[in-house]
Amino acid sequence: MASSNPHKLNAGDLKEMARQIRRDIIKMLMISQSGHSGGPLGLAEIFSCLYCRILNYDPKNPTWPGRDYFFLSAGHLAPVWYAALARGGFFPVKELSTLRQINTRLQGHPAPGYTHGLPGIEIASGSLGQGMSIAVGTALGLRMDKKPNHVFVLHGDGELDEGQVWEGIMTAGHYSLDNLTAIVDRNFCQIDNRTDKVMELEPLADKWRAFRWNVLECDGHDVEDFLGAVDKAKNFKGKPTVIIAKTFMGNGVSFMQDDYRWHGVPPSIEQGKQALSELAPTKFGDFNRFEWEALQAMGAQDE
Amino acid sequence: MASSNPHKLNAGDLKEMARQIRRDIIKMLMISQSGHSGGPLGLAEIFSCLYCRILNYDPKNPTWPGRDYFFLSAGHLAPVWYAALARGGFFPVKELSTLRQINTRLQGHPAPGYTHGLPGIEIASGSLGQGMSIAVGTALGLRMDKKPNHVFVLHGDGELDEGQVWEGIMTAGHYSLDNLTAIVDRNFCQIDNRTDKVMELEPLADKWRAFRWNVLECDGHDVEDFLGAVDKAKNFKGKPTVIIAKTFMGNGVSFMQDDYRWHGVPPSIEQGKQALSELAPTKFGDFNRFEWEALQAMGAQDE
Amino acid sequence: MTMAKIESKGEKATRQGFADAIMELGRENPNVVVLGADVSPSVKVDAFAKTYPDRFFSVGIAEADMMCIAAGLSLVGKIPFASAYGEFAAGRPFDQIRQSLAYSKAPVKICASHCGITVGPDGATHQSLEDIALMRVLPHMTVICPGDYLETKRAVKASVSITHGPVYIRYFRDNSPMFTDELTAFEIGKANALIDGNDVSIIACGLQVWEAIKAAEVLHSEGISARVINMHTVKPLDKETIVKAAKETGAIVTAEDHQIHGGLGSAVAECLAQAYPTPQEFVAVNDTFGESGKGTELMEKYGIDRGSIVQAAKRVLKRKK
Amino acid sequence: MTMAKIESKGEKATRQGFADAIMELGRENPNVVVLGADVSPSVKVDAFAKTYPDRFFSVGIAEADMMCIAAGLSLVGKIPFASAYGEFAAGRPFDQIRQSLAYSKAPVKICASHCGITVGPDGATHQSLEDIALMRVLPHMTVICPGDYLETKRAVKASVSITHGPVYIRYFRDNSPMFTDELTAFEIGKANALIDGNDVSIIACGLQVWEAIKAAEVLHSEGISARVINMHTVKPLDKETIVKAAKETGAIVTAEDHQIHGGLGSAVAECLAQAYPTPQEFVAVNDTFGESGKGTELMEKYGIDRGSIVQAAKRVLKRKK
Ligand SMILES: Cc1ncc(C[n+]2csc(CCOP(=O)(O)OP(=O)(O)O)c2C)c(N)n1
Ligand SMILES: Cc1ncc(C[n+]2csc(CCOP(=O)(O)OP(=O)(O)O)c2C)c(N)n1
Ligand SMILES: [Mg+2]
Ligand SMILES: [Mg+2]
Repeated sequence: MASSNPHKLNAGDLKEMARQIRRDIIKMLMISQSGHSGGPLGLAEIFSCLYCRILNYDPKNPTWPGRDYFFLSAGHLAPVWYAALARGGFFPVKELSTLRQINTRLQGHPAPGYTHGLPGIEIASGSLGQGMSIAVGTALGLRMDKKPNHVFVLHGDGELDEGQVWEGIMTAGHYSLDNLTAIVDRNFCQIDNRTDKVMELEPLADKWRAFRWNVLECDGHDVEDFLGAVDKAKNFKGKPTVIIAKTFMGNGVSFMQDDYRWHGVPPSIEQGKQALSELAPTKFGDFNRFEWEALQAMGAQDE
Repeated sequence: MASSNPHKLNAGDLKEMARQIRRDIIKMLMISQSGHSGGPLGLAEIFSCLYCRILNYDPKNPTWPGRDYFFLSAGHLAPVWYAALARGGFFPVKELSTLRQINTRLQGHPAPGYTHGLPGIEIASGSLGQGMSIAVGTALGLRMDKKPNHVFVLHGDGELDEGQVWEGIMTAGHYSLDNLTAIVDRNFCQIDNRTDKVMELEPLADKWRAFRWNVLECDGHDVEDFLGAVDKAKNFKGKPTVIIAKTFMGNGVSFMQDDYRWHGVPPSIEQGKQALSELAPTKFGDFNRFEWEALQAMGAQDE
Repeated sequence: MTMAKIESKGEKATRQGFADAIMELGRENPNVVVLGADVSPSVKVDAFAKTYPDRFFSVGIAEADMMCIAAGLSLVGKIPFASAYGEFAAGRPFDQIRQSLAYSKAPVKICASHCGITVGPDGATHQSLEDIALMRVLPHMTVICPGDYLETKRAVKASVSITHGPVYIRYFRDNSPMFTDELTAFEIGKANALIDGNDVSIIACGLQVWEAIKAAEVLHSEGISARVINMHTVKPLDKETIVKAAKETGAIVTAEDHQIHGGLGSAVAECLAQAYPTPQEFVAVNDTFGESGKGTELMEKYGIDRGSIVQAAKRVLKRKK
Repeated sequence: MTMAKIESKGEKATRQGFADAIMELGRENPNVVVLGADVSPSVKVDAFAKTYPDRFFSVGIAEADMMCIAAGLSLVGKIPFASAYGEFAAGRPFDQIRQSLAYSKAPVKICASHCGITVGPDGATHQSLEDIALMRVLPHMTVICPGDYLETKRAVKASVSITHGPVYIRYFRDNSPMFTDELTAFEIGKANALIDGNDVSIIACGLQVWEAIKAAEVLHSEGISARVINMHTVKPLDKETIVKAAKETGAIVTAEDHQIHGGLGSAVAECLAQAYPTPQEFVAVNDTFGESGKGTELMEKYGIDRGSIVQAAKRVLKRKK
């Protein structure tokens, strides 16, 4: 199989897919009643682009050696990844309804298929700050073998408080790893408050530059802008590139938008219904397996 | 007791004291035949200035609440600290001959008096990368109590590879801790090689600036230059200041100068004698307790 | 055969006991400071942060930094409480705790919420199952794992009196039965025999104390007299109470929300091997990582619930000489 | 009563065994890569770095980074050996090892040199006395602490065959007697009874194996028949050999250069408490930090030398029923 993405959606479809991913996230969390809403919703466009246009992979053969490597360093963002993996074809979309339930594969934080997790996931995350170093290792290994595969790693902005991230960033800069692209979800929110209240990160671009990276900034909700940035990143030689993607936590749902209090809370059934009414259905279609029974059951409990 | 340094040597005497500290280091290591030569020798001027001019302390009352706080984050640099503490009056100079021996207080890496270490040492170090965070805690506590004491922390340059240092640096910047001054021993050497070979740190000043610090650079072997930098640092308001002090590893000893292979090796008896011959005796006088017997003993073993 | 029945006075989370304790301490002692690593609402330091903003330090998501900042604060007379989830309170900053807190004898309180597999849906990465082992192996460290809301509150308050080194206090996310009251004895380092018995002794800490109480009731109804010991302090270990139980009952079950290796069961086995070798069964997670699920589901699946304790007691009775 | 005498065939450092093993592995397998965190000459990866510069990665002084880089390399088919001093190989990056290596089943070899109090003059911060406890509590982890130069070399070479998770190999700085040869059995997870005996069993790992051999000679000369077991693999633990020793000798001494809590002694106590409770004495550092001094001086002062083993054997014999 030649290097390619199995979906290659156009910009319009990527936007629609982003909306579908948002619907999937809301439904997953309505059912699980546990997990993170805010960060995942803000990443719908980025994951739509990654899994339906950018990344090379074969969902039927998740360990295909020609694949690009994607690492989600901020493991709590799992819901958006699971939705994208399901939409990408790694597992049945209906399995999204099992999030965080016992004896299932959609762990609260991502686990790889060879533990008890999912195909398409290379390694565990959840404890923040480890993904950059892992990506560096993989990028070094690929370069050693003169392989063309590209490596991506996605970080939360709050996650950049962790010192290990800067160790990894420094190492990537030292080794001039231009087969590595980092994406920062710059939503200015973390658990306790906005990032400048918890731990100021600015001037963020200067930090990466001083660690020997090429820095790009983009609007993380603008599909074309993000695609363009990734294109530039992949073609930049001699340094690793970071794309600082401006996003809004909870994007797409009016009452969650840009509010750090939605970092780790699922919508109630009522809130979920409200959110879904704000996100029009798409041609890709909702998942419908255990869903309505589950909602019904919980709706009853709620009252 | 009013805020002051108990010695207040002038520039000429500080230089002579630096030479004495170098002699002390060589003798300590000749006796112990274990420990770090290179880094400590490169810091003789800085420690002479700190303990004989800059820091406020009372050697007879090491926990005097009015003292400045000094943290040696890179604990392997202990020999230069021990020499300076002894010369500062915290313990008898002759005790320097006990370095790294069992049942003594001059531990291989610094331990505070309330464990089995020395007066004048606030907290243990040796595992690299922890001192900045400790200094931040102390600076926060002092500021909370509106105390004027200043906090100093000294790092090796290689030590800056550790991510925790950047956590601490970020926190100090976030809290605008202008009662904190960091000193980086920029000798471009660490154990395995020169810093650019092991892990490139440049552009180092940009890194600190991007982490919201005021950055000064100075010649770490020029007493006036260093004193001037510390003066500026203490008077700078609104940000913590880092002084990046350019030094040479092994400075003062021709065959050690600027050679990373001297990071962690003591001089042999022969090499020690050669080093002492390059460092003229000073008016402050050598320590002479167990010394010559020990040298004799080892010289005999050596042959 | 009769047995004093221990009742639950309702449910409350042990982490709330921590939250209420630091509020009281904050009122009583101006030197009390709290550090948060961006999990303030979960670990319940938000009330303290709001009430005493000058004594709350946000350090971002940087647990290593936090532990050493706490040590630095202790050097100028502050009494720091460093809060995080168990794995990020013990495992992530282990070397920092070792050097800057334990070896340096810094009187920092490490307040570890969300411990054990019972933290539930977050899954294995967030289920701290190794922290007792990590912390009790450090010299100068005190390790406490209280059994309910009030005991957690009292442990946190009592920890202030320990000034010769750090204290690690381990507690849990979910609500759990309250079975102690102000009259229940509580002294760091002194175990509590909650139920007397002479066939077998169940030594438990944390949420497993209540499971042990319930297991003892079941055993009692089947004619087995089980002693229940609340070993809220794992270090220093109350060896006297353990040896007495071994001598008087001749069979031991330990129960904890922790890996089978290195935890409370291991501490008891070390003690008895040296003092009075006794058959012991371990109720603990059997050398495996956890997974997502509800706390109660996981307690059952991973064999650390009351039913598992009952089974273990029966097994150890068969081995008793 | 006679006893097979075990001779030392000269002295060599266990870390040299590691160094020689990776050189051979480097020759045999192009996927073998080595990571160094700026202690290359001490931990002896410098020869590998010089011979195979494309397969050596300097990560700077960043042990957390190193462990995860190693995991990342393993994802593309490399066989990474991550080298550091014990404390910085196990304690500093504990959470990283837990999530990215153990939970993720990454086949990374953690090569920990300079372990134990015997590292000597560097003092307490560099004396890794907790690493066995930390590593053996992790699921999916293999923990090996070989007894001499050759056994270290064989352990490192054999570790390549373990592909279902990480391996932690613990060894030492100083020269120590070589008492195994190519004919000595060596299999990961299978203990070696080096000397037969029926009064007491000494179960040791690392440098304490030789101390145990010497102690057995002293005991033998006093009419006490001591079995010596080289427990080079602490996890998975060879329970069969331990239980057999307990049943046949009725008294156990464990010996290790590690804290008394959580290490080999603790693993043996856990095993016997569940299988065959037996009097046991622990030769280990007694819940204290070390200090500077020569390795041999510290072994004596902190009670982990042959004399301490002899004393422990006599103590446990008194407790034997
Ligand atoms: C090492 C570690 N410390 C703490 C946590 C708890 N935690 C999970 S998400 C999070 C905040 C992350 O902020 P950010 O990366 O900005 O993600 P966002 O809130 O934007 O989704 C924290 C502190 C963790 N998972 N790992
Ligand atoms: C956490 C940790 N990792 C590794 C070491 C071993 N080590 C001691 S000094 C040193 C090099 C430090 O380099 P630098 O800070 O530049 O000091 P210099 O060589 O200039 O004296 C290393 C790697 C350590 N002490 N602590
Ligand atoms: Mg964020
Ligand atoms: Mg240096």
